[in-house]
Formats: sequence, C-alpha cells, structure tokens
Amino acid sequence: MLESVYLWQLLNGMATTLTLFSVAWVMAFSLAMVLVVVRTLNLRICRWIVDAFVEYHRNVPLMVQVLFWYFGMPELLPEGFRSWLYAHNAELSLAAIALALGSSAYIAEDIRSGLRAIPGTQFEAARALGSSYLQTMRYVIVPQALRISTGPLISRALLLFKNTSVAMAIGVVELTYQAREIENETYRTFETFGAATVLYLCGSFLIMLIGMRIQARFALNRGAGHA
Amino acid sequence: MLDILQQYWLMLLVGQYPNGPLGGLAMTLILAVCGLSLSFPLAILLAVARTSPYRWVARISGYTVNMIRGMPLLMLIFWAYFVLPKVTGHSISGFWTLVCALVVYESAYLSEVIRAGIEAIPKGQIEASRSLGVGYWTTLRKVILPQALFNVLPGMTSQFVSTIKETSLGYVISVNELTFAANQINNMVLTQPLQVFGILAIMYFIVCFSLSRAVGWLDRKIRRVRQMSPA
Amino acid sequence: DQLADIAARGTLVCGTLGTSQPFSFQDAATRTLVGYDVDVCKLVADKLGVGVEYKLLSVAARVPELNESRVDILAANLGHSPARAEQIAFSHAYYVSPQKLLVREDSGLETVEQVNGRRVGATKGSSSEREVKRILDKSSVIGYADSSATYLALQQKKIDAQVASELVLVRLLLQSPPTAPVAIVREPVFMEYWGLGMRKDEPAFVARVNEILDEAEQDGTAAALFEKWFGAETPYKLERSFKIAPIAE
Amino acid sequence: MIKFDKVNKWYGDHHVLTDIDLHVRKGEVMVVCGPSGSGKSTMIRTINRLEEIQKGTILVDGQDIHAKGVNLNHLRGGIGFVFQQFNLFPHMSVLQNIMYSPVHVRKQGKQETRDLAMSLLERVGLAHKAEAYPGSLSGGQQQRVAIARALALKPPVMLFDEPTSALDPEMVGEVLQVMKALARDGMTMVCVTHEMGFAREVADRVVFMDAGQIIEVAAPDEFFGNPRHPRAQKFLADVRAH
Amino acid sequence: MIKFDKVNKWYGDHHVLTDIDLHVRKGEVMVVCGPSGSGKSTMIRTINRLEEIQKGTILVDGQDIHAKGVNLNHLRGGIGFVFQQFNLFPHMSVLQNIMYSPVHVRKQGKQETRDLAMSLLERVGLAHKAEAYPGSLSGGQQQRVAIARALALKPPVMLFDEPTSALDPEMVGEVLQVMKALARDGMTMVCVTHEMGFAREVADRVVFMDAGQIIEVAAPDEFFGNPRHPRAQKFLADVRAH
Ligand SMILES: Nc1ncnc2c1ncn2[C@@H]1O[C@H](COP(=O)(O)OP(=O)(O)OP(=O)(O)O)[C@@H](O)[C@H]1O
Ligand SMILES: Nc1ncnc2c1ncn2[C@@H]1O[C@H](COP(=O)(O)OP(=O)(O)OP(=O)(O)O)[C@@H](O)[C@H]1O
Ligand SMILES: [Mg+2]
Ligand SMILES: [Mg+2]
Repeated sequence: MLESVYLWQLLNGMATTLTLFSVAWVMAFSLAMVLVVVRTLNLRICRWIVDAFVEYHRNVPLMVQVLFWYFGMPELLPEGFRSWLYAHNAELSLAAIALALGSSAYIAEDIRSGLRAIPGTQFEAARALGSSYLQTMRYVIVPQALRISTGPLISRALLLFKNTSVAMAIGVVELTYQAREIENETYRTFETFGAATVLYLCGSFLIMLIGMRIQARFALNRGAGHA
Repeated sequence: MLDILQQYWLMLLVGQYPNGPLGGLAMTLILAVCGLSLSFPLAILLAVARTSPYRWVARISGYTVNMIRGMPLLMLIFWAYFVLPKVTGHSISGFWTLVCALVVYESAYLSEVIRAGIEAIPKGQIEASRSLGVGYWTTLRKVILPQALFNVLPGMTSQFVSTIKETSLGYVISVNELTFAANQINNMVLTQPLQVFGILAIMYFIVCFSLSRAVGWLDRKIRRVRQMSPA
Repeated sequence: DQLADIAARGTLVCGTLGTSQPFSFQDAATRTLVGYDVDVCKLVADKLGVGVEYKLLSVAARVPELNESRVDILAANLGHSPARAEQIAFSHAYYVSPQKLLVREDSGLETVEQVNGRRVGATKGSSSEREVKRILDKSSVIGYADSSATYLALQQKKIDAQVASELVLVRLLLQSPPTAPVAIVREPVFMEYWGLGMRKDEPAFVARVNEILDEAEQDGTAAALFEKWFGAETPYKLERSFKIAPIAE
Repeated sequence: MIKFDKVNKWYGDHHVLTDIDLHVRKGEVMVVCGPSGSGKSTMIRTINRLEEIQKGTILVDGQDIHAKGVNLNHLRGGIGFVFQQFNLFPHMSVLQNIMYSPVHVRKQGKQETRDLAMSLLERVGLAHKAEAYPGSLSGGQQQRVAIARALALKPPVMLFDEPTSALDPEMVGEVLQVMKALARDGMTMVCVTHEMGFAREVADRVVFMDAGQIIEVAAPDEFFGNPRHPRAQKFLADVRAH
Repeated sequence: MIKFDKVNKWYGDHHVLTDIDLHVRKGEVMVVCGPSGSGKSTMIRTINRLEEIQKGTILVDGQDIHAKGVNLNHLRGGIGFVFQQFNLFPHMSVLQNIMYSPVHVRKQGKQETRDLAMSLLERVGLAHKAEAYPGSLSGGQQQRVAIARALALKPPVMLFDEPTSALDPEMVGEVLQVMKALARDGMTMVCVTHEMGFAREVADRVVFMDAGQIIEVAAPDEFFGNPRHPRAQKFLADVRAH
C-alpha cells in the first residue's frame, strides 16, 4: 500500500475535511434557524427574501457557489480587511461560508417541513396557557420540529461532509485535494483513491452512528392513535 | 459576459456537435434524463425491499443504501470508471460510466425519500386493501406506491434537481457536458472565470428552477382534482 | 506484443487531455481537436502506418487508462519525475517546458529568490505545484482548479506570484487588461521534461516510439511542429530551446 | 357460518385472546362489546386473518382458515370488513374505490363492475357522489362508501370494527341506518360497537368481552336488561352514566 | 365573570357568530351544545382570544378583553382551556407539561412548581404517572393531565371544548369525574359537550346554539325535559336516537 508519508498526508487532509465540515455545519445550522424564524414572521418581504435565498442555493451547483464566494465576494470588502483575510487562510474560511450558506438553505427547508408536521393545535395549546409567541416557539414548537426532522438533518450532515470536497477548487487542502496530489506525484491512482474512499466511508459512518444515537435519544413518541 | 455568450453560446448548448460529439447543456439534459429514468425504478425496488416483511431483504438493502450514501459521488464515479469495464469485459464510454454512477448514487438517495413515503402511509390503507382480498403486489402497485410517490413528490423533485446538478461531476472523466464546456471556454478566454461561471450558474438555475416549478404546479393540480387539502 | 496489436487493429489509441491549449484543445471555429500533442500522436501513428484515434482523458484518469490498456499511448502534459517513472515508461522528451513565475508589475518582484517566502499559486495537482513547493521552500503554495483561477487569484492579490509553464504565462500576459499589468520573471524556476507515456511492460513499443521521435528530430518534422504551435506565427513567439533527447534521470 | 374453537392469541407475553369459543350462525347479527383493550378488535380481525392466532381453529363456512393451501385473498374476498377509520383510498374516486376489488381480485369487466358499483352506491344513498374523491366527503359519507366497497365482492359475511365511533354524533345515524338495512336483508354480521340502540334493534345476540375472554353471550334484551356477570353490569353502568 | 355583548364573527363571508349575548356568573357551570358547525367551538375560543371577533364586546372579570393595552398572555394565563384533542406536549414528561406555564409564564421557582404540579396530579389521580410521557398514556389519562395543566396557573375560569368526544366510552367517565369535582369546588366553567348526564348533574344552565346563534338558554331539567325550540327538540331526538 502507500508509504507512511502519503498516508500521513491523507490523514492531514481528512483533518481539514472534518474541520471544514464542523465549522460549516455549526454555521449552517444557526443560519437555518434564523431563516426559519424570519420565514415564519409572515411578512411578504421576509418570505420573498428567504425564498429567493433558498431557491438560489438549491438550483445552482455548489462548485459555482464556492467559486463565487472566493473570487466574487472579497472584492466587495475593504482593502485592509481583504489582505488580512488572505493572510489568514482565506480559502478555508470562505469555503466554510459558501458551504454553510448552501447547506443552510436545505436545513431550513428540512426544519420547516418538521414545523409543518406539528399539529397547529400544539401552538394553540401553548398560547392558551399564556406563553408568548417566542416562548412557544422556543419551548414547544422548535424542539418538536427538530425531533421530527432528525432523519433529514442527518442526511444533510452527511451530504455536507461529502460536499466539502468542492473546497479544493479554491485550494483548500482537504482529503480529495491531498488524494489528487499524491496521485499526481506517484501516479499510483488506485491505492490513493482507495485509501481516500475508505477515509470518507469512515467519516460518513461516524456521522450516521452519531445521528442514530441522537435519534434514539430524542425519538418523539407521539402516542398511538392520536395524531 | 454578453460577448462570451455571443461567441460561445453554441458550444454551451450542444458542445462540438455536429462537428464532434454532442455536449454542453444538451448532454447535461440527456444525462439527467437517463440517470433519472433508470434510477427511479431501481429506487422503488430498493425502497420496497427496505420496507419488505422479510427481515434479511430489508437489512441487505439497508446496508447497500448506507454504503452508497457514505461515499462521495466523485469517488463512486472514479470507481465506476475503472470497475465497470472489468465487470462487463467491454470498454465503456465515459457517458455510460457517469450514467451508471449517477444511477447507483441517486437510487440510494431517492430510495430513502420513497421509503419515507411508504412508511408514512397509514397501516389502515394496507389493511383495507388486503381485507378486500387483494394481494401484496397489487396492493403495493395500486394503493401504496401511488399514494407514497405522490406524497413525496417535493422530496423527489429536489432529488431530481440535485441529479441535474451532479451531472456536472462528469467533467472529471471528461464527459462533455455543460460544466465541461464551460471549463473549455474558460480555458480559451482564460481571464474571465467569474463571467464564465456566472453564465454557467444562470443556465443551471433556469433548468433546475423550471423543473421544480413544473412539478409544484402538477402537485397542486392533482390535489385539486382529488379534493385534497394543499400540502 | 503491443506493436503487433496496434498493427492488427489498424489504429493507435492516443490519450490526450483536450483542455490544454495549445497542446490539445477544441478549435473554437471548427470545434475539432487540434494541438501539438495531437499532432505528435498523429506523427507516431503515421510512422507506424496506422490510423489514429484520440481519446479525451481527464488528468486523474490518464495513468490508470494507460495501465488498464484502454489507450496505447499518452500525450497528455506528462512531466517527468522519478516517482512517476516507476509507474509508467516515458519516451524521450518531446517538449521541454520552462516553469516560470508571473507577478503583478507593481509588486517589484524580479527574481525567483525574491518570491521565495511569498504566497505562490499553482494549478492544483500540476507538476509545477509539486516542484515549486520543493524549490521555493519558504513560500506557501496554494493550488487552484486551473490556471485561469490562479490568475484571478493573482489579480485579486490573494497570491503574489503564479507558477506555470512559460507558455501559459505568455498567454495570460497577452490577455491581461492594460489596467492590471503583469510580468514574467525571466529566470525559470525549473525545467520540466515532457514525455509520451507508455506501459512499462512494452519495451519494444517504447523503443519504436523513441526511434520515431528521434527520426522526426533529425528530419526537421519536430522543429516544424514546434514552429506551427509555438513559433513566430503564433501568439507565443517562442524559440525552440531544446532537442528531442532521452530524459536524464 | 363462523366458528371459533378454543382460539388463543398472544402479543409476546401478553395473552390477548383466551380460549375463545363462539358460533355465529348464517344470517345472524352479532354485536360485540366490552371495555377498551379487551380484545374485541383483535378477535374480529382474526376472522379474516388480519391477525394471526397461535392456538385453536377458526372455521368460516365450514373451512378451517388456517388449513394448508387456503387462498388468503380468496378467503378475505368472501368477508367484508369495515374499519373505524373508513380507510378509503384517497387517490381514487368513490367509484374507483368500490370498483377496486372486483377489478383486481375478480378481474371483472369494467362496465359490469361500474353498474354493480352504482347500484351499491344507490343502496347507501350516495349515487350522486360517484365521481367525488373521499377528501371532499363527510365522515358519515365516507363510512357509507366504505361499506359499499366492502359489499362489492358480495361477501356472505360482514365484519364491522366500531364503524361509528370516529363520527360526529349526528352522522352516526346515517351509517347505522345502512347497517340496519343490511341486517334486515339477512346479512350475517359481526359488529364491534357501543351503540346500544343498534344492538337492541337488530342484534340477535350480544357478546361481552373482558380481558381477552368472552364473559357473556346473551340476547340483547336479556343482556341490557339483566346482565349476569358483574363486569358486564359495571360496564353497562359506566357507558350509561353519562 | 364572562359577559358577551352582541358578539359577531365572520370567516370571510361566512357569519359564524351572530349577536351572541350571554352572561356566565362567577361559580356557574354552563354547558353549551348544538349541532356540528353551529359555532360552539368558535364561541368558547373567543373568550381567551384564540379567535378574534369583528363586532361586540366580551368582558372577563369586568375587563374588556379587546381593550387597548390588554396583556394577552396575562389574560390567557387566567383562563384555563381544555381541548378535545388534549394537545399535551409530546416531548415533555407529564410533570414538565404541568410545570410549563408556571415556570415560563409566571417564572415561578422549579421546586415550588413541582410541588404544585404533584398536588394537581394527585387531584386528577395520576401522581404515579408524573415521569411518563404523554405518548404512553391512554386518552382518558392524557385528558386528565391536560386538565391539570390548565389548572396550573390557578385560573378562576375553565373552558372545555368537547373534552370527552375523542375518548373511548369508558374513559369518558374518569374525565367527567374530574370535571364534576371541579364544578363542586365552585369553579366557573363553560363546557361544550354532548354528555347529557354531566349536564344534568352539574350544569347550572344549558346553552343551545344553532347556525351561529344562541337559540335557547335554560336550566338543564327544563332543557332536556321540555325544549322549547323545534331545532333543539330535533337535536335532542337525534342524539338520543342511537
Ligand atoms: N400490535 C400489538 N402489539 C402488542 N399489543 C397489542 C397490539 N395490538 C393490540 N394489542 C393489545 O391487545 C389488547 C387487545 O387489543 P384490542 O385492540 O383488540 O382491544 P379492543 O377491545 O379492540 O379495544 P378498543 O375498544 O380500544 O378498540 C390490548 O391490551 C392491546 O394493548
Ligand atoms: N378557520 C376557519 N375558516 C373558515 N371557516 C371556519 C373556520 N373554523 C370554523 N369555521 C366554520 O365556522 C363554523 C363554526 O365552526 P365551529 O368549529 O365553531 O363549530 P362547532 O359547533 O364547534 O362544531 P363541532 O361540533 O363540529 O366542533 C363552521 O361552519 C365551520 O365550517
Ligand atoms: Mg378496537
Ligand atoms: Mg367544535
């Protein structure tokens, strides 16, 4: 198989992939929450903006989004901040932002369908007890929506993990990048891509496992017979 | 941007055709249609297997699906590229390699969507059909699948949209589709990647967005006919 | 034996990239495959007395395609390195590519040594990326998807220098807008020797190809091909500074 | 017509049917009642093998329904079943719902089936709704369609599992009326229901179940007027209390 | 305590409440009945503004609930509401369900609230289910928890919208019992229900609604024994028919 130098290089790439994934996931999730809340405000303009955001991210390939963030966006920044950014691993942070935005659109949609699966009467029940709109959202609606959408959210996390590979287009040295690099250096294509595939599978299975744990822990028993 | 479009629009639409192989947007659409129409029946089969009353059928198909879901499409394409000729003994074009990889990948994802739909059908529906003396397969065909597939139409649409977007990975194995064409143009123009990729983004957006809208319209129409509440 | 197979088949299957101007690319007007690599393949096929069939390959697929026997020969930007030579056999160098640095004119960078320590961009997975990491040991090297992305990064000051073959840099220089002038550092970072790629277990075929290349060098065909794609009539206006010869280890 | 002989069923450790012995005669209307969880649904569902049993035998029309070589679909085709939740197929029109089993089980021609379906709809008073979809019908109407659907294969036996308890009070009447008409026409029926009025009016016998056992079988007048078993007395008191 | 004055409500063109005038006195138990769609739910829901009205005024405890500056959450905290579908929060245990409003609305301390919640559970006979989740309870038990939850803010008024009609017949009893105990303790109550027994036993007055109007208000004996309005006569006949 591969010499240890190369294996080490691949593991390095894996570490970057995981970093990128976790940073992007946290950002995506928080942003998705904001999107969901803004969307429920029921103001025409808010709904319009969120919908446009979601449609853009769902209908344009991720690669193009990443390129846009790396080459398009920083031009709008002030000069000083821009050079600071370039000196501090701009590739990684901009890739994380692009990935996070792309995923947040999907996560927001997942949570929104979770919300729609909650009977409207839950909302009424909480309001009838005198709790405010925000309290109702925070303690009653959102926790249930999250529990209902765990399944889709796990799939989403998995996709995000795999999609981190597009970051290589702007020079983030993650797993696929490293694999290509090694392949190019040695022309030992099968070993290199074999090892990379195994690493990806390990990461994916880890995410699935954690997801299953969470799902088992928070499963929502909505009771037999009562919708 | 406009000058690029003016000069290269034919290449974006059909690639080198008719002087060379078909490519560009036309190829992307052909790929997507092939990928979808082949993965759809496979996905249904997988979903039915996963909800099958036979434990081992359900388990094996479950492992298969999770295995595929755990792998980046890029890797899958790569392996298909080299494994397929070994298995079939024939050399296989990049086009069919990509179609095979897409079909495998998409049917795993699509089967998850469909499975969720099947599992959400109230048990009473199945019991009602069975108690009328109708067998398992007819029940599946006439009662479960029509409802399940209809209910997950939105989920399937977004899966279709991602298939269209994922054909763009074909450029790794030099399948002459839209992104490949854009890359070629980018190599010729050389100094305006943003404009080239901007055009690319717009083209994908138009195709994908119209597809989602068309399905949404169909969904509402069927609901109206069946006098069901809007989703 | 491969020579016999090719003769029997009547065609030489030549793997080439199709995305690399002026080696192998689609002609915008006719939208057909043309270029230096394409012509070299044609030359080899003609000398073998067979037809030629081109197969477009991606960068990652070229070596496996060769080793899986799905192409006979690669003319696909294969720079020679010892590690690579363990996987495939290289022919004599049919092209030698000086790798140079492109900088912004206002940056004041004039020598390779001055660039060492600055951020350098390269095309990801290219041989220049690998070598420049070794030579400019104080620089951080960032790989981008292709040379136009790297160029854009240079213009946007994400990097201070772009390393690539002289040829690519000349094209970039020519297409640069006058508002953002760039310059090529005269001194090359290193020289890259390109060979045709063949399977290691076909020494007879390798020998025959080398023979053909040497012949072409002697009768001037090789020089004519260079002139056609890189010479004074072309935008690049390069001087042929090499002769086809075995690559030194 | 239907004969239970020492029928037992367990869910895991939970013994839900204990030594059920019962004989429903041809043309008889039998009402089953009892507290929630007593096994009424389970029992009625064993008759067409929607639930499997672990011990005992059930004969329908003289045939052991668990015998080897029994064609399950054929058996079920001969037994109409009506659910509490209607379970109409929402993607089919009312007519298609009713034509479903004749077309797919009996492979009958479309035209002939359509005529049959229309006559059944007539019978439940919904001929004008033939082209409607279930989504647009009231609960009572849906249940009447469900009855028509169950009648489409002309089964000699009909089973009802709480057919009116998912209905608004005023829709109960229209469904019971259809059921009464069926009973009057001589249909063999087993009904799980708490509708006392219905039981009194048309039932030949009332079966009272508790904790998986049949505790009392009696004529309705006798059962309602003078229940023998203390559990039955308490149950009747409970149901009447409000 | 609660006073409706010429209250009108429309859904679009549909006039669902027409000139409602009603006065519920402190400590009074009022039962509301009427055919489906007559506006009973709508009326009772206007009392804590789960539904808005377009005309008229509603006073609760002398205060106009539509006056400017009314704190809606405060108003609702003072009115207990029990739904037909229980609407317990499925992701919280029984205890957490009951503690929800004291903790989040009144910001009471956890320990003190827990004691209160336990005493309420005791009162509805479910102290042993404190740690259970709603999904594992029977309908009757869920509804009793829902009542305890509504009582947690010690509201002077309780509203019930068909609290027993989603329940199996024998679970109805246990819920009515809790409600009767409440009534006996002097709680002001408005109940939409078809449970005649309950109405006769504890109601001070019965309100009969039809098509968005109050048609008859009478003492229960009078209403059930001798309804004046023909619609009420027909309705009672329908309900009793089965
Ligand atoms: N799928 C199942 N798995 C485990 N136990 C079950 C299952 N179905 C029913 N039971 C149990 O079997 C017993 C009998 O249930 P059954 O539904 O027959 O009662 P029932 O008399 O119809 O009640 P109800 O009046 O509520 O419909 C109950 O204790 C129930 O909890
Ligand atoms: N959100 C709504 N939009 C439009 N119309 C409504 C809405 N909610 C109720 N209605 C209509 O208002 C009328 C009164 O409804 P309401 O629910 O108050 O009746 P109800 O007497 O409680 O009936 P039930 O006994 O079925 O609960 C009905 O005709 C109903 O169709
Ligand atoms: Mg039952
Ligand atoms: Mg109501």
